[in-house]
Amino acid sequence: MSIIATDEGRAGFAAGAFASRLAAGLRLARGTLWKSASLLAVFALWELLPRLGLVDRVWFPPLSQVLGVLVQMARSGELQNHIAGSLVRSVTGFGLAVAVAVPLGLAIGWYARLRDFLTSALEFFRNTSALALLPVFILFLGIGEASKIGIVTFACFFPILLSTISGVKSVDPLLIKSARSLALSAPAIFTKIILPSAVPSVFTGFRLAAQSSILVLIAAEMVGATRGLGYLINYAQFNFLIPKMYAGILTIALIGLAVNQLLVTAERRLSRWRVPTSNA
Amino acid sequence: MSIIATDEGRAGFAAGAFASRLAAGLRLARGTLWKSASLLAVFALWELLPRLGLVDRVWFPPLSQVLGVLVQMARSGELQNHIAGSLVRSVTGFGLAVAVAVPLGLAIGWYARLRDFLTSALEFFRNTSALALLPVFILFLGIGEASKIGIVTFACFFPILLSTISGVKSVDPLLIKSARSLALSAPAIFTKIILPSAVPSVFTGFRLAAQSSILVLIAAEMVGATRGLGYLINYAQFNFLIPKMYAGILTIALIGLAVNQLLVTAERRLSRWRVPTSNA
Amino acid sequence: MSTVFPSSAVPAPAPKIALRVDRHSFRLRDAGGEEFVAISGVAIDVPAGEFLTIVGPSGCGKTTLLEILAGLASPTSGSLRIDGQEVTGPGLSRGIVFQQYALLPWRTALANIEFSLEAAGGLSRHERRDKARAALELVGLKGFEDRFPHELSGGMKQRVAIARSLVYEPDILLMDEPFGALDAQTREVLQQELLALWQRTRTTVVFITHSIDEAVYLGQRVAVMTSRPGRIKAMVDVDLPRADLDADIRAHPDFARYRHEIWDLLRGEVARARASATPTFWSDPTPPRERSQAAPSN
Amino acid sequence: MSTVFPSSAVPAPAPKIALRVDRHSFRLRDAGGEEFVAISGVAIDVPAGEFLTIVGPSGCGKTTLLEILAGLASPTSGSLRIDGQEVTGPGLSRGIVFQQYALLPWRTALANIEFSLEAAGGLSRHERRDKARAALELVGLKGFEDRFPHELSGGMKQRVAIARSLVYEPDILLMDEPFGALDAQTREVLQQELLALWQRTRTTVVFITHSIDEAVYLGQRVAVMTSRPGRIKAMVDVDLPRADLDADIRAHPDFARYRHEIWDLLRGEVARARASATPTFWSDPTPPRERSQAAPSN
Amino acid sequence: ADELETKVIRYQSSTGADVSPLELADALGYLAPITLERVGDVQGGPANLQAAATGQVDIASAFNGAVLNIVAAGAPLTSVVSWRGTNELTSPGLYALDDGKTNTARDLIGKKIGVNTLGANQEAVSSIYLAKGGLSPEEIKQVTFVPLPTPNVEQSLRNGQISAASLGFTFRDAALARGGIKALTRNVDLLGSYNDNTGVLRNDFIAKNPNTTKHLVSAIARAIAWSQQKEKEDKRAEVVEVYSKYLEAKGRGTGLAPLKYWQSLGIETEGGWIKKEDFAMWVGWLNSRGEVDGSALDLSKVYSNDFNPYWKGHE
Ligand SMILES: Nc1ncnc2c1ncn2[C@@H]1O[C@H](COP(=O)(O)OP(=O)(O)OP(=O)(O)O)[C@@H](O)[C@H]1O
Ligand SMILES: Nc1ncnc2c1ncn2[C@@H]1O[C@H](COP(=O)(O)OP(=O)(O)OP(=O)(O)O)[C@@H](O)[C@H]1O
Ligand SMILES: [Mg+2]
Ligand SMILES: [Mg+2]
Repeated sequence: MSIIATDEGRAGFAAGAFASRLAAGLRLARGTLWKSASLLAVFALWELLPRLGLVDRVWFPPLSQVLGVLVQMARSGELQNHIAGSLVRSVTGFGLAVAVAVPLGLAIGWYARLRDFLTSALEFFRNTSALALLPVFILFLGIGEASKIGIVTFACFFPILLSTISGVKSVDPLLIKSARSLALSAPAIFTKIILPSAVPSVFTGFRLAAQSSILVLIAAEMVGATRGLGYLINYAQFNFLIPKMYAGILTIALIGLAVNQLLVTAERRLSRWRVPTSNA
Repeated sequence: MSIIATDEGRAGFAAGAFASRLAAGLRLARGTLWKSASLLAVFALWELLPRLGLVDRVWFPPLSQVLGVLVQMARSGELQNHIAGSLVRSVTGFGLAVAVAVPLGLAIGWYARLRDFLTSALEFFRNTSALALLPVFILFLGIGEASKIGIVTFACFFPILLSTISGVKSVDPLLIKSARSLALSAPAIFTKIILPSAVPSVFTGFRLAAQSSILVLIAAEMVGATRGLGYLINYAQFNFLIPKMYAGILTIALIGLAVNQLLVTAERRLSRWRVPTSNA
Repeated sequence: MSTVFPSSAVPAPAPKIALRVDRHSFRLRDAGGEEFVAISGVAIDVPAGEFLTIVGPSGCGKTTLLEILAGLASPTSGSLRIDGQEVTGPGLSRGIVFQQYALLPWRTALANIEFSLEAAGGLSRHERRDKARAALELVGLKGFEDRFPHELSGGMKQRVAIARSLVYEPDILLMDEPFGALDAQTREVLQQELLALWQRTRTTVVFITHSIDEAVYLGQRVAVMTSRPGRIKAMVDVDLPRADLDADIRAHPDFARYRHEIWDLLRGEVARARASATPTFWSDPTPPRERSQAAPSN
Repeated sequence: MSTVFPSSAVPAPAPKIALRVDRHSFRLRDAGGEEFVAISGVAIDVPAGEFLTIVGPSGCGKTTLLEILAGLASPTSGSLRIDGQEVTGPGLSRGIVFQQYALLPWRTALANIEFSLEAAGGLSRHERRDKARAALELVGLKGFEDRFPHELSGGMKQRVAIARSLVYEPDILLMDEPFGALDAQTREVLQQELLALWQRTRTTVVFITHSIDEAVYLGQRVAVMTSRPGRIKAMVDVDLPRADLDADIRAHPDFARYRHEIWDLLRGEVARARASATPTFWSDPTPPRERSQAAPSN
Repeated sequence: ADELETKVIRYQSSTGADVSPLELADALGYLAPITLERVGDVQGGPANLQAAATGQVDIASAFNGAVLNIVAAGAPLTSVVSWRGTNELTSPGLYALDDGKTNTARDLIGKKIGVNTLGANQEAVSSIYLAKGGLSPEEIKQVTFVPLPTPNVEQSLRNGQISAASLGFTFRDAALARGGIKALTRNVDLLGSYNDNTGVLRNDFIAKNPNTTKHLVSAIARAIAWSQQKEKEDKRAEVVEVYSKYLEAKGRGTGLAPLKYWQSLGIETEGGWIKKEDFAMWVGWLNSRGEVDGSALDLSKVYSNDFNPYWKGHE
């Protein structure tokens, strides 16, 4: 649940195995509390605002009520069905976007002529709202899974592309020189120099893309869908099943958090070598 | 119209003022052609696919027809009205997002404790779809401009925040050491070291945010709007005015291109010092 | 931060710099957080206005020591006093020249020098520019004002970094192999300039170098460090007539003596550090040209 | 790429390296695309197996020359031939040690050395590891295999970079002040190792240094460059008995003579480069301590 | 007349080209001294109801089934006047390709029906069609309703991605004009003439503004009655003209073309008073969806004819 990687493992320094472990445990507990404090505050507000009558319970039901609905939906298996539907779409769309955007971003960042050629069309599409294009996607890809996956891919594509290009641009030129002096092939320079350098930037792109995929999924599942969390939210909203709508939103947010955590962990793995920039 | 800055000014090298200027002009013309080729190809496809009957003209009218509608709308002043409506919303929303996300991103990237505290709530909101939150925004901010601007701000906020944080993380620690050795204050370190270093990353965030603002504008202007390009697209779609719908989409894309160009130029200005990474 | 040294070890009057590093260690990332002791038991007092040079084998902890002096790192156990005051962070009274330049890549040579004047404050834009220009000229870079660091050669970058820390005239100058990337002649010129500056302003200087000649030529005292973990092996007082800068003190008979003394002190250290090194990786004794024709993968 | 030098200037048999740089210029970013001529009229032939050292004032174009030799830059006008073949890009036959280390920050010391072996290819993972270990040991870094570059001292980084280019035994070694950040003793050890390696494999070496001693000690020939724009001012043949590495050729009477000759050749250059430098930016002759108490902004 | 508590009424207009009784009342001058504040356009009844329930607008209109739904969800709203209805002239319907594959309700089992929005009129009527076609509740569940953007409905039908589409108003006319499409059923064939949309006010608005409410509802009812009169006299063009001029005067004249196809408000009762049946007919449909228990609703609390002068106490 972290926006950027934080280095945990600073525990265990003092002598005396037990005391040290105890202290470390306490520190870890305190750290975890501190790290969840803001989210807990949000949840507390969510519970209290409607309970205290500061907002209308009908439109903003307290968290506990939403959780109740969530549990009920999980029991009946309805929730799992929607989650499965959405996950297939977003994972496929995200995966396709990664598979295309990362290599393309590396190539565009590297080959000036390719960049010059592709930029105008890419920028044109990038600045077209995925939502506005929904009818066009349906026109070309039909109302089935293809158009939904297509629009998720479209939405994930550009954050990954731009971040990858920005990552390539920030590579230390001296490292590239050194690789070129070893007569490394272009693909080898990519994988051995540019990719590791660009990791933080690429991962920022991934995390933004994951967010984008959530955003458009709601829109994509507005049309031609019969299951999925976006469908659930739409359906609940149009039928005034307000707690159910919030249950859908909460589920998406929680899944988003989990995915983000996965990405942050993966990034941390890949950039252990980095000198921490921040001060304590 | 470029995804990343390309260095133009390589013109004018050869001796002989006129010949050199001529050559430079030709090279520039050839460069411009090459740079627009892909977009021109897209436009050609747009014109030809429906004309050759490969897609249904009714649902996918040729570009020329869309341009005709566009010109007509521009003549009547309708187009300008919609553009003005949307621009006010997106510029305000974008501006607010920049004003909050950049300082916050710098602070989060820098102060580990602040980061630990805020991350959980921020990540929770980040992974909540702006579209799903539309009803909640309306609930709290009303149906007027405030909720529309609010949702644009929300959508722009996170790309800028994440990119800024990622920018801070990529600052050379030696430069920070050197600034600290000069007893620079934290704000001075921000403005003199971290911000210039983070410029490319922050600008990538800006460009992604501009894209996000376009995306959600369509959704925001679905509710309670009387003008704006999102409104135009919805309205046209609902009333079956297909060429008008495409005219709206095209206008948004063109404005997006212009904004992007602005950002690219600004970034290029701010990072003239950068060593070009790419090979020719 | 407490120190294990008895306070009686600090002589009166209080020195400009009183450094006590009981121990300084780094936590290694990969080896499961294993601790690496870089410095152990170093006590240095530098009187105001002294020029102290430090020599020691590569990796013995010189840079680390300098960063502690600059306040950029706190010793794992130990303390730093400046003018008798306990100090925990960096301050403008101490200027540092880093081993690796640390120039801002987005600023020109001139603007990089102005940077430290901006940090110091108290000058108008115009005054800053003038001072920075003069400093650039001093290090022989007139005409390179508008170059970005990546448009400068290695030695030029180093000279800009030197100019940057000289220009705001800090009380204490901390220099980490500042002349390392300079040719012998430029180096000599800058050594003289530095001495002249020091004599005129009586700045306190702590100067790390790899050149024993340079250490003896510049330092009133030379601290010789041992290899890992770094300790002060010896403090050599260098008593040479420095008043007349034009006289070649390198030709002074004592110069060679000091040089030799320090060389001897160091030799053992380096040998100890490299005890087991033997070149064993060249698998094939044939000349490379022949080999490269035979080898399939070359 | 044509050359203005008549082809008759190339002696037979073809040298290992035949470099002709008619002119090499940089385009400055800020000054409206103004051209800056860094090298002008340099012609160097290096016979196979020669050890050539290059000295010259800071900023004279040594690094630029080396990058052209490495194929990382093409001369604005000129040509490079290796073994008689025109060469336009980098190749594995030439190994380069950069003035600024150029280590991959995400790889450990050992993995950084393996990097060049991976590029060279033809070895198993295991062999690479063994060779890399041996190379690290040679440069005195046994025990530092798993350190990341930012966990190493300046001199250690430089040694890793040296090990990295030695380990894959290129035909031609291009070294840009490789021993600049090393203490005198480590430097001497590595100089000896390098000579031993060179004698054994007869690698062709082009070696840039700021130390005249080092240039004479290592080089069969020393190229002395002029300050901007860089030219070859003189080629000094150094005829010293190098066969016995254990004999101290620095004590040889001719050594001092060569040293002096080169020193003289360089002195004029440096003086020319710095003609107008005068220290004028210290506005205030009072000692800094007093001043800092009086100044309001300190 | 009693003093009006509020003289400004906030509302959202519809993105479709249809005559709104509220705006018609304004066009006819019946609303004065009340003025209308158009907050914006809204897409679909449910969103409009939500805006009313959260106090964003004062009056909204929606499909009666949706009104039942939102009231069941706890929103304090009351229907006060009918807004639209279905008759011979206006009836939307369920359309399929004229290729002989889809002819009856049974042919739709396991197939998809395209609709505009979920939870709206079209979905409810289609369900009734399926039930009347003899499908069991289990079989009806095998028919999926797919929400589609307007431009994609006809196209998806023609591409065979949906087996039937609910089409109304101008879209149907345009689709039929291109041929190859036939009606499976029309709402009017299925249910006869009936009122399907009502205008709603918030309960607290009614309580705080009894006089304004009365004036407002009366004005709308009068406008409905006026239109009904013109429809009866076959002077539809007058209604269109009055309404068009009104829109033009408000600067909204750009999308008027479809208005020329306008036929009727479709409202059956004079002045649009509300019949119990208008709501009762959807309770079954609501229950079948299993989300709310429509039977628990007190229908008499869902609507009120108290402010409609044309209501003479009939059931
Ligand atoms: N990218 C560049 N753009 C502009 N000028 C450059 C660039 N690279 C080098 N120069 C200039 O070319 C000249 C030669 O630089 P080079 O790095 O070759 O010098 P050098 O002899 O290696 O000096 P040093 O001993 O200080 O490393 C210098 O004046 C430098 O400013
Ligand atoms: N961040 C770090 N993490 C782990 N070890 C470190 C770190 N910084 C320095 N060291 C280790 O501390 C020791 C001393 O390093 P330091 O840079 O002070 O050496 P030095 O005397 O300046 O050497 P050189 O002359 O080569 O620059 C070295 O062994 C180095 O590997
Ligand atoms: Mg050091
Ligand atoms: Mg150099």
